[in-house]
Amino acid sequence: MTAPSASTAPSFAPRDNYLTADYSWRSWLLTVDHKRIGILYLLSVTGFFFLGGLFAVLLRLELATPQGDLVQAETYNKLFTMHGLVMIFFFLVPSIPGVLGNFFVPIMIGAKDMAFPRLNLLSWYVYMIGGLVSFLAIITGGVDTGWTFYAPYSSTYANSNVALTAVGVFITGFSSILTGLNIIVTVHKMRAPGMTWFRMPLFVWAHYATSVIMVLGTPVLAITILLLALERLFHIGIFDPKLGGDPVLFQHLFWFYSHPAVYIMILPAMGVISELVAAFSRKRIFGYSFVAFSSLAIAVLGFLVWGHHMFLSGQSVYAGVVFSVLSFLVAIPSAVKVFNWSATLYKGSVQLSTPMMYVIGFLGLFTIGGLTGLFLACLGLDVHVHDTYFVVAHFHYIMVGGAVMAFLGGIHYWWPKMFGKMYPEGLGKVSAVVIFIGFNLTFFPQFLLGYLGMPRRYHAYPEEFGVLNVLSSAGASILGIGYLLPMAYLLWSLRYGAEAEQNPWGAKGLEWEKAPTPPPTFNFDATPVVTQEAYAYADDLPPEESRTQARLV
Amino acid sequence: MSATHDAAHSDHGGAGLKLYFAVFAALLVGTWLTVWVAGRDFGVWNTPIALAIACTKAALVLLYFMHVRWSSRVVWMAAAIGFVFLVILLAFTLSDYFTRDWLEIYSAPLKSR
Amino acid sequence: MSPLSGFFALAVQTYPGSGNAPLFPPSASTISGEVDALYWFLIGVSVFFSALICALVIGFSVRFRRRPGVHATPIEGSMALELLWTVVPLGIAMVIFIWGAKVYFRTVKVPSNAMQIDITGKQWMWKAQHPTGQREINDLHVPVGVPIKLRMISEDVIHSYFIPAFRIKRDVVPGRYSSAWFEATEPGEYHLFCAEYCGTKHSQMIGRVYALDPVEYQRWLSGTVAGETPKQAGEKLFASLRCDTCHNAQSGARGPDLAGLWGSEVELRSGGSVRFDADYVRESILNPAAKIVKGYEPLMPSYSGQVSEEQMLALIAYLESLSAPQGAKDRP
Amino acid sequence: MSDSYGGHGALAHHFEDLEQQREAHTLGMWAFLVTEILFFGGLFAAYVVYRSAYPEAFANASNQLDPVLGGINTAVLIGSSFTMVLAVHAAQQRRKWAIFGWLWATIVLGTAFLGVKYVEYHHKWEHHLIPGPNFLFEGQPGGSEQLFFALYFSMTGLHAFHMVIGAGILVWLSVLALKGRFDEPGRNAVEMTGLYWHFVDLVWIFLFPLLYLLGRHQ
Repeated sequence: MTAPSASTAPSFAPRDNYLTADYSWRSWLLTVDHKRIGILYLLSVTGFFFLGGLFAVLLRLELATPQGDLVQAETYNKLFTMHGLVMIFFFLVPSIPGVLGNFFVPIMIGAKDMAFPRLNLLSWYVYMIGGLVSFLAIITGGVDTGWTFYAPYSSTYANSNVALTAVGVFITGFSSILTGLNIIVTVHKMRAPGMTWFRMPLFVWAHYATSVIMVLGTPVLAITILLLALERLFHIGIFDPKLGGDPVLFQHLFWFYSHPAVYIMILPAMGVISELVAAFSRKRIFGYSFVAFSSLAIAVLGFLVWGHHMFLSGQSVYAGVVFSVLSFLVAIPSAVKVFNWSATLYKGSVQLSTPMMYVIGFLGLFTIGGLTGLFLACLGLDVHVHDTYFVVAHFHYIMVGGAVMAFLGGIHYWWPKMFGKMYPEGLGKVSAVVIFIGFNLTFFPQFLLGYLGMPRRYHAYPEEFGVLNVLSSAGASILGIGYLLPMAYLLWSLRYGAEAEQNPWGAKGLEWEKAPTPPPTFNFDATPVVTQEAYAYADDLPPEESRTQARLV
Repeated sequence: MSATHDAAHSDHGGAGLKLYFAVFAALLVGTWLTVWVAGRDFGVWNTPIALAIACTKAALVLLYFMHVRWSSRVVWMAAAIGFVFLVILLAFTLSDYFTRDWLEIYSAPLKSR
Repeated sequence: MSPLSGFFALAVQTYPGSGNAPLFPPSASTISGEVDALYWFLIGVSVFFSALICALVIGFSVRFRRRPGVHATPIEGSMALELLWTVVPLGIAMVIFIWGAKVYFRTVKVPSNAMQIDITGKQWMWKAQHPTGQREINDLHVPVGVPIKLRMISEDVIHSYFIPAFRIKRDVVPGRYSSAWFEATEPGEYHLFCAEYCGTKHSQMIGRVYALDPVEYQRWLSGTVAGETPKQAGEKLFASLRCDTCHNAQSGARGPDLAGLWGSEVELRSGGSVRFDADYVRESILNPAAKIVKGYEPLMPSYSGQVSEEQMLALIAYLESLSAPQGAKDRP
Repeated sequence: MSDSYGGHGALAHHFEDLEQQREAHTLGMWAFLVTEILFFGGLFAAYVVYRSAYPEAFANASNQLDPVLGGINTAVLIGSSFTMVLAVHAAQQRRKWAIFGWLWATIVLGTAFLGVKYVEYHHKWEHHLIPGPNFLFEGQPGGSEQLFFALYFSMTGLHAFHMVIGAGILVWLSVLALKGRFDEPGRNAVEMTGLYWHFVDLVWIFLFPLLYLLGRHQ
């Protein structure tokens, strides 16, 4: 470890880094290096994404025709259930925190590693074991209850692998808890000297808020899934209406986790967008503290709104009113973030490279996704649009238009730092546009289908919904192709990509300025001392320009 | 530097043992009180009293046995947040169950029309 | 790409319904107009803010694109702007919330002169029971201009009774009655869907709702063979299950006299009280020991397994009629 | 000072000093205990909802439990919490044999608790009170009483499972204590396990009145 201290000059000489430290299988499978664990997560998360994507393609092919003629009803029900389960529990929840969070949170705050490196590796193994059990459940017949497992269908009437899938999801929940726990302790206890809370990048704030949700919400899902498994295996009657059990109680316990879970999926994406907007407009994020606190506000308010999934389920009308007003409040911090990102571009120096295209795509689609959420939080409208394709379109705009776009943007942005190779810019831009077009063609018609009254999870539908479904299926094939492109050229870049400098984007942040590309096993040659504010682009300006700190209106 | 910390931590060591005995005794008294209270009828106050006793016992265990009293502020917050979100889960779930029959969603009762 | 494009060409060609591809559902109930107004208001708000964000983002990205020698002006933030885009969205959100809550209460508060139809959902079909004795499977004939109250229960899993044209939907839960009401305004034939996933044939649990003008409705009523009305069936059951041995008007009867109790609050043996409504009757028939009326002993045996959901609804219709002043309830 | 076991203790490579390491371990343990609070919290929510819906059935069902055994168990568990505190206290003073002694006192009391639980479960087995297809309450199958027992077995079963895990860890710690693991500063495994054990006692402090002492008012 006597490498020359990292001078600002780009160091092309091959240095000892976390990739070249050891090539053996053992060093990868037993690593405690948070960066290698991030790569392990990247591989497994991508695998599950394409498994879930395969189910999605089959769903859209089936729905291209009104009659259910591609697959049986039973198979279709299994397809949409497994699409939901795989995409949510095995891609959206673990992807950004597991890959980018694991890799960059320690570096961004100047730490050598996560607080509990071995727990971090355990988190990946628990994730893979949960994935294996769920994959076993899929192979040996699948599960057809919907990813929501509503009782009493899931507990009494379904005859598919509900218990086995429940165990799989139960195990995977602990992986999420371990990641969350690790990030919380790391952010609290392992910040470098000078790295105060308000000098931390917003990416770390977002992951801190996400980890709080993971730690507080996941256990309630665990106990709900455990009760469901006990009911399936031993018929203890906990949700059985004949004994006085209440299926709505299952929904309360389930959604207590599952709504905050959607914030687990979107908050890290917001963290990525904050980084990218700042880096590609070479400006500090507008209203930094507001964006930081809105992450925490979303985390807390996110736990008070789950009842908007149950307005029509027999939940009391007055509880519905309370959940509705709180659901409108939780929308405000998200709006604040979008306005602040847009304001950051004002008077910036915007570079439209691939990550920035994903950011612009995110801002548009997340805004539409967020606003359509207001339709569902509004009691009067939810009566009509609940459980229709309007809901399906809403959460796909947030999850696919938001979280997946941000994930791809983040992967492209940090690819040089993670692997020391640049991705091909031209192909990057093309695939971003293809994904944007394919996405909108797939999901915008579903808003219309939703208000027309086409219910969710329908294997066959009336003729008049046919044309919109054909459009949606056409879009899905474009989107499918769009996702294959980055997979291809990113793998290609690992071998043939241009060598990356230490700071190809000229961005601020410890991971760009202090850590070499790709970083050594302990991230820094010497523990960095932080003296600048976050996103201190102003410090690089010639003296006279940096003095004109304009405070708007 | 760490050695001094351990000493500081256990400087109440001498007092600690007496303190632990006191807390232990208090918990046993609390258990007896719980059983005694359950045997008598306080009408609508039964559950609140039982919960109050259980909470004080829990607080004793938390503060003294689990050293929260001498822990850093962030540990205080962690302990508090766990119970706050448990209360949120209970409160909002019960807000549904307790207000289910407020609204006469059936045709209004005959006598009041 | 050729197989995929071929497939879609085939799909669009062979698909007969491509002729009438509506983009907006028919509006056929008193509430559908208000729900649509709320919908268009929200569409307006969404289009405005989406356009605003797109304009800002694309405009700034182009206007302030990176040019050599031009540096970004450091801007910390602005409290005024932050307040603006917190308070304004909050205000709009509250307007939407209040308007939505008002419309919601209109869909929940049932007018007292509504005609009640009992709906029983079971895995993969809807059974409707009219007060005048008609029974229907998957379909529903309703008169235009008359408020219809649906009392619904499921025999197995959670279903959801959804008529898009009337903009009403309500989950049908096993073990509890749920209720929805509507008043048809446009005669016609509309879709009926099950909106809560309920198993293999969830997408087959659909039907037709026929809104008929009064003349047409009378012709339908007389045209269909009417079985016994729920009230008559309930009366027979009340006798055959020997409920009257305990529940009668004589003093010292082992069970409370059930006439005149409907809708009132009943004191319980364990303290507290409960409203004497369909849910309480159903619970007391299936699980008598749960809530016992003050002054009576838990003698009643459980009838669970002996009374089907339709019979339960008939008993409830009978008990409801016991409490009505004579003749008030017997309306088509 | 590098740590030969590769486990906790002495200065792990990525921490600056023992103090930071101990603070990190404590906060990590508390974050885990928050997940436990909410893990049991889901069951408490189900309990509160069903008890408020069926007060009489829950009172009748609760009367099947023996409060004396429950009371004894509570005292035993509080005792084990006390011996655990003494074990942690001994660990801070790095007195090997004291640690070993108090750990085993805790293990014995914990096993006693599980023994009493086994007796109670066996009693339920004999009286057909195990929630499931052949559940009978006063000869009647199924009724809201089964909900009480479903919750009783879920809550006390989950609690007992946590006790078994805890006892296992305590045995492992006592072995480490004999090997001199806790003779140097910076070893806080005993203290962390203490936090876990006190939490399990905390859960029982709430379980006892809620499950055993219903409807006992004369």
